[in-house]
Amino acid sequence: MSGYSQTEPLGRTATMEGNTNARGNAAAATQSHRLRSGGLIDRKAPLEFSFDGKSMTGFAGDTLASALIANGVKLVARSFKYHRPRGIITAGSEEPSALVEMRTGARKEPNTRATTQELYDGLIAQSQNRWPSLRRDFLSINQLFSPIFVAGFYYKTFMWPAKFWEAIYEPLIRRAAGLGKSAELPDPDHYDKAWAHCDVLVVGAGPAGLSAALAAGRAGSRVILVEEDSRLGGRLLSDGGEIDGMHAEEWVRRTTDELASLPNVRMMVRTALFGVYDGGVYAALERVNDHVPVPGPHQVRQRLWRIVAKRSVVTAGAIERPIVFPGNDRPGVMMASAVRTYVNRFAAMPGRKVALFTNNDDGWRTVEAIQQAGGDITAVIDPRGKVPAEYQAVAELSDLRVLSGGVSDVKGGVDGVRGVVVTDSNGRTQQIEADCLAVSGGWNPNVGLSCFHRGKPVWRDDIAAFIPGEAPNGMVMAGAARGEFSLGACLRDGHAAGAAAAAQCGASGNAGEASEAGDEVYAISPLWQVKAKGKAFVDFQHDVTASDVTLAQREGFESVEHLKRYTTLGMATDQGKTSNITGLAIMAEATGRSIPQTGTTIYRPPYSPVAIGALAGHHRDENFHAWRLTPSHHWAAARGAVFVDTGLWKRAQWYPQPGEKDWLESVTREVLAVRNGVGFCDVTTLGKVDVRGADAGTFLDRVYINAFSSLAVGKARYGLMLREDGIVMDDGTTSRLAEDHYFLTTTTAKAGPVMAHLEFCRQVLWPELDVQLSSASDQWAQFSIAGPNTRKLLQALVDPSEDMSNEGFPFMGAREVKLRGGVTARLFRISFSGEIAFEISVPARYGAAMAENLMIAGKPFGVTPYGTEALGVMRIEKGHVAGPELNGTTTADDLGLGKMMSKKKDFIGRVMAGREALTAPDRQVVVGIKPLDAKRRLRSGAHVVPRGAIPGPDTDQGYVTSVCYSPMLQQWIGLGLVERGRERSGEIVRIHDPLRNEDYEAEICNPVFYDPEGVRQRG
Amino acid sequence: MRIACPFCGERENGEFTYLGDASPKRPNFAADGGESPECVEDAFHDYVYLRDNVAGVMREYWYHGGGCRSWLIAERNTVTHEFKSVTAAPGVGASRPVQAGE
Amino acid sequence: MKYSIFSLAKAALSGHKGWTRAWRDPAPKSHYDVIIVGGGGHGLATAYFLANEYGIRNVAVLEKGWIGSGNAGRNTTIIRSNYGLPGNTGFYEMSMKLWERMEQDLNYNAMVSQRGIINLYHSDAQRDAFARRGNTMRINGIDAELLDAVQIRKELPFLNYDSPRFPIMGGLMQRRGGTARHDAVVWGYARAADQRGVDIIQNCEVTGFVCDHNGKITGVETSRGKISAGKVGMAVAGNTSRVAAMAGMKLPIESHVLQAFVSEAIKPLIPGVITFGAGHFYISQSDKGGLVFGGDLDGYNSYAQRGNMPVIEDVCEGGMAVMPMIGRVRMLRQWGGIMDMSMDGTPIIDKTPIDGLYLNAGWCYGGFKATPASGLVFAHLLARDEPHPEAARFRLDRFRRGAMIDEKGQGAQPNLH
Amino acid sequence: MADFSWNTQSPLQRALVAGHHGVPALQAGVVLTEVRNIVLVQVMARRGKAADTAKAAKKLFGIEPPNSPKAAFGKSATLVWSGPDQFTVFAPRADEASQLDAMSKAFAGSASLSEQSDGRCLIRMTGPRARDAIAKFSSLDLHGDVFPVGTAANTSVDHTAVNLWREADGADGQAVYAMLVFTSFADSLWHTIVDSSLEYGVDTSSTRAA
Repeated sequence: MSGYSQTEPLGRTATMEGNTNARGNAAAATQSHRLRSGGLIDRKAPLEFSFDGKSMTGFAGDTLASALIANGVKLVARSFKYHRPRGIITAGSEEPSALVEMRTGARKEPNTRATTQELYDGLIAQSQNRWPSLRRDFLSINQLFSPIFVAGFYYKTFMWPAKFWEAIYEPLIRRAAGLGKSAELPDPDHYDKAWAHCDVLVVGAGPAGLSAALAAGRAGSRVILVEEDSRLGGRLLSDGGEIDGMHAEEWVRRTTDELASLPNVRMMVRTALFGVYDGGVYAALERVNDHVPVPGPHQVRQRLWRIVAKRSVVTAGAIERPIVFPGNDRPGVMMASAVRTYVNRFAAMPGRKVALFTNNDDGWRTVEAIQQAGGDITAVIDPRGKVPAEYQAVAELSDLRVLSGGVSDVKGGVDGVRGVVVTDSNGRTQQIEADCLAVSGGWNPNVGLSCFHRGKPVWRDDIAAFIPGEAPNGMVMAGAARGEFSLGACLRDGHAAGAAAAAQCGASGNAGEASEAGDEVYAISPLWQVKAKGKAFVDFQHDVTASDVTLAQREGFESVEHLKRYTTLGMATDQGKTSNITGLAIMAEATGRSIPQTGTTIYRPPYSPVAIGALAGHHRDENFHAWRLTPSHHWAAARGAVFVDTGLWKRAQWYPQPGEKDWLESVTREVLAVRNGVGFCDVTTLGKVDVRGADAGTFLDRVYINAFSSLAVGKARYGLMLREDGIVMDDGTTSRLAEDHYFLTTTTAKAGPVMAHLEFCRQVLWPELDVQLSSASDQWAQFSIAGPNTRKLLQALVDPSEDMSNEGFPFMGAREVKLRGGVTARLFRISFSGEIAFEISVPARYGAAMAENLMIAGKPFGVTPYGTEALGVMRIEKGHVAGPELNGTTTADDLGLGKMMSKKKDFIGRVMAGREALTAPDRQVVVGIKPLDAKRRLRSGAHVVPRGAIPGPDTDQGYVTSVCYSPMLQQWIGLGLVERGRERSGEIVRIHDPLRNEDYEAEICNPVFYDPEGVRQRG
Repeated sequence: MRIACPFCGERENGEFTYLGDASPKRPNFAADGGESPECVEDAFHDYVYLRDNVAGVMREYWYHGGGCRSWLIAERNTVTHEFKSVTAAPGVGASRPVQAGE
Repeated sequence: MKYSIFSLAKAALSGHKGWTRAWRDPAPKSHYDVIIVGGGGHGLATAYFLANEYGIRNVAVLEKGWIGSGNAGRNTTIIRSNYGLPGNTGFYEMSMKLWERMEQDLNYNAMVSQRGIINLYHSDAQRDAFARRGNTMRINGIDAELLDAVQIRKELPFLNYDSPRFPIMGGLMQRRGGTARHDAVVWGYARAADQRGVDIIQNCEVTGFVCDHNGKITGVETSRGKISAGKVGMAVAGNTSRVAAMAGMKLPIESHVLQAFVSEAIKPLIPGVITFGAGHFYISQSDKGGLVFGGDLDGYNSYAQRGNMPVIEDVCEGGMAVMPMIGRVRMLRQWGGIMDMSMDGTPIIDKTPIDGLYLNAGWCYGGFKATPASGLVFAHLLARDEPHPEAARFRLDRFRRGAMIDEKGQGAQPNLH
Repeated sequence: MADFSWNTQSPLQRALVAGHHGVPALQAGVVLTEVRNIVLVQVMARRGKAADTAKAAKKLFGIEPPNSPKAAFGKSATLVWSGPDQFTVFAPRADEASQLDAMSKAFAGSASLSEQSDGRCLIRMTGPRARDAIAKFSSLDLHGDVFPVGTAANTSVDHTAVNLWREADGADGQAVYAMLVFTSFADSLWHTIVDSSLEYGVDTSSTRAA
């Protein structure tokens, strides 16, 4: 807002009819309240739309609200609690009342403000929170109970009988509450997110914002100007005025043209800044395609912007505030500035007889606006009792009826205002005929964005409003947003702030001079409330009345935050933009404190609500998270592999063959193929780290519990890492490829965290060591080849010069080998399956070829590709621990690996691992578990209790961690963590699984079920 | 939040991961090993678990894992989220520190 | 005045002029038997139980701002007892049982609503972990069901079952879980404690502790003067380290920011609480109609009570992944709370090494659901000088002994819990 | 036994469908190219050997390796900063073994080498709307004043690390950006990049490094 005088009318004489072209004539037929001329609408572009099923027309440039007003519609909504009939109150994003359901089907969108929704051809909107219809709403019966439905009433009742809450009371309350209905289908539209960077971010393109952007742009800094409206100009679009001797409209055009000509300035309309984050990060929502029926191909509906700015100038204007009086919520009671917006910008006349209730000079501008548009202003009620000097002439000329006192009631119903009752200071009342009441209680600078980092606004008595206090780093407020209300002041203030911000960013160009305009007086005499009988609303959407505020005070909810929470004041979709200050002023009066003593509630982002879809952007469905593919992925997919998400990886789980009836059959086949012949599995997902440098061995000694400096070149060793708190972090095999080069592997899940940990050790803990780390995870395609025929397969694959005998390549050997056809691979003789096994690595480009060549080389031996399930089966058969056992609470000893812990050296976690509770004899340790009934399926997550014991907290001794059907044992087996488990081998225990209604007996056994002597892998 | 990596410049905090207070120093096992096991355990207990958790400026570890993979030591105000400084951990890159364990 | 539909109807006849303060506004006395520092849910519940269960009525609750201004008034209101480790299981179930009778105990409708909580799983490993947890619950007499995707689809047809990423395979359901109206819990305990003689003193910040020559704490210095006390209990989660520092204590706690979000009010869409573990997202719908949702910690130490964009986006991405119908629902407000993150993700309720000073802390992001039980066991500790049996494992020395209670298995890394 | 054939496969084998995608346009807003046949080696100076490493690089490539986030363009290779005291050597693949051998010899004793030719996928992005598209997945400020030719950055896209640098402008005067992405993420990030470009129209193809 800017409270300058309107020296030049928009130049219209008005009757509410008439139009020119053919479709326009038909269009105009519904537009009973459309002015004949003027406004920033395109009368050559009529648009059809429907509201509650009724077809109407408007024009391009309209909002849904302005089109409804032009069509004479007053009733547009029902309130939250009492289901009171409600109309349009404002013309902007602060609208508390005129919320509608937009669109239909999967695109249905609740609670859209009619005041910001641009009209488009074919727009469909519905009223909400009413049944069966807006005019006849069943729950308006709530108004009868309103004596009981006061603030916080629900805390005092609905308590007996206790069972009734969930069964009866709450469902009723839930159904009655809420506003619009959301779609229950996936949102079909796309969203994305983007980053932008600038020196100076200007928020709001009214006179102050345009001046700021121009000054900063001329000075040469990188500027982004964001404006939530579809047009630049702010209040100039509604209130006109004269700047630098020209019409405001002309000034806006010239300024916009100059800004557009500057390559360092970017203007973004339909873009609402909603959040201020640390370090100069701002968040804004661009409504890219909300003004069309459906976004075009490859277009998004909305885009989330993260704007990084060195400085910001917030010129977000001010919000006109209502006055609290009985009936102030009747459809047709409207903010005075909104009346001017509808008349001047949209050429829509909100009423045929307009009364004005104002406590300040600015409200008087409405008189001129109505009169110049040819409307009828029936009376002005100004509690100050006299006409401001500036408007004296207007009042006299038009023989204006001016009343002192205040509005004590508004007559009317679903059809809106019928009359206004005015009570003067002597208690005399009179009724004025009116179908629209314009109200101005003064202006609140839009301080919200300045308060998002807990800056507290500061009270200014002369304008009876809060202005910004300490703004977030790098932000300044300018113009009406900081209480500078005159047009001249807005232009100067914006210019100065823009120029200063540019200079702080190092721009040295000439910012030019500020534009000039008049400095009209803004006199106000605060009036928050007219005390009279009847429901007087503070928060329109949440139906919070003045008496709710005083009730809260009587009950001790005096803190503004308690007031807010107890009454729900300011918690509606407008976040109290039109109600908070008024509510706290009433509380201040009730408690005898001043308004600044009473204080404001915390301002919270977003400034205006943001669609969740926009905050998610591109990241949904398959794009929820990035995915990772192994080099043999497409090869496996072509063979029909079933994939599973493992972290970000897609891994082949098993390879079903025709005729197999379920996964178990496939997995069993794969296991048997390995155990009886040979198979291979893509294990590229393991983390791989090149550890190099003169001190690489010392380094690994310190991060692993066992020694690695003593490992010979050409050998591999299983290693276990602890966290510093003594708990196992990760395991894997690490090989020494050269004196100063180790190749370390991690589990798939921990690859990232282990790398960060190793870098921490290198860079922070032991900077004296000469160690270099690099991730080699993606460089190598790695396959595990296992089974008694592994060596035969490899002999077919490797160059004949390579010695693949047990002596030439012994267990735990690791070295480079040449493959037939010229490729060099790394070969590691390590086994997870318990068979003779090797892991082979080739550069990733050969990964797919490797899979194919393994098939060729292994064909004579029945080679079978296997997936992660078969891998898991074989590791359980061998009692190897994995993720379910390395669960972040187990020690090395719990896993049966305690003997690996070196006593000769310090290593991460050594000291803390020795604490009493971590070395207690009754800890749960890894055991094997075998159901007594060989046909019984064992399930992970089942608990272990002693045989014959009643399951309870005291008898719960552990649980099953991993299970599989063992094709070798031909029964289900599992690993478990069981109290004192190693001492209990052979004991029969009870497996208790109440979740799945299972209870049976099993034997605790050695976790190495298959080939416990380890003969096969060494053969 | 923006973090000024001393190598990469100012970056979005999504590129970094946070470890915590940079003040506790890992006890030197060999040196402290001369004392009783309880003393060593006490020293490690304090190192692993106890935190000043100041409301104000704190020295803390950040890892630029989504960037240059440097471990950084930042001074940041935990009340305002303002960074006072960001410097490299002693062993970043190839520089040789004056003293081990600093 | 007793609250009921009858008193409400009667009051309506006189225009509700007859209601009095829900709790008094007393000036602080010079001495109390027990002073509770912190007027959040836990502090007020402690005072209530001290007066109601242990007969100690000369009690003051000191609050630096307005009661409920900390995490009690900024959480996502979930109640549940679906824990898996000894120590937690019994404690949270005791809390759940106290929730179930809260309205009748307090004569205040805190809208305890047991609409159920479900933790979705997306892999065999997650299912197994939930099975273990659910069985622990059942063994401890707590309700739990392991549902498969078909069963969940019947109850929550709107979830994204066919997602190409992390498809829903099932979930662990606790039907007795749900939500409660957080502010009402604060006000209900305040009113009930006040009725039993407890002084609730707002705008009274503790600025220091008073000790005798033996080092025993004998009172507190406050912004409203010195107040002496037989015992002082701290219930200031979020700010525990700051207050403990006044007594010279260093604790295994870090303060972190957790953000939370609420959407515009819409007609009923979601029946209970849904947790999407693979995507850092959980959601419920308030009685007023707002979708209340959240996700992970921002990850850095913070007392700022606000967070940053990466987590906001991460949470909404999780939401859209599991529930793509909420794309057009708008986020209305976001805020942050200060989480008292302990080093194992589990609370600490214990005497401190300082005589006369008692600690109730380390609630991480799970303090709300614990409110009644926390009050009861802390009152027990203050009254009897020994831990309540259900809180016997929440000792401060567990880190020294290696007896951590680490549900997530993340170790001494608070931002991962 | 016969030798095996070792066909190589790009990580974009499936994702890259050469041609025009998205909004039909005479001139594509974005031009995306996968650059194949590359040699990539990460060079990490040994403790206290940063100067020696730089000297060795100068000797081998004729250019100083960058010691800040920059890319240095030499005749035989581009040296891209990839962290303090480390850089990535990018060269067209000719005789790979001898290229690697030459580096091993040159840096012996001064730096550790880690071969990454298969660990990363190189994607080149240009066109009048390239910056707009990149802004959807990268938080970097690529404004010409702050990111001129020769600037490099290690950054994150979709929570994964990417090395990005600006090459010499194209013949059409448009900025050209090179991105090294992890091989396993390439399929995913390619989709992200293409999706970000569809509204501008995008031409995709692959080429051999030259």
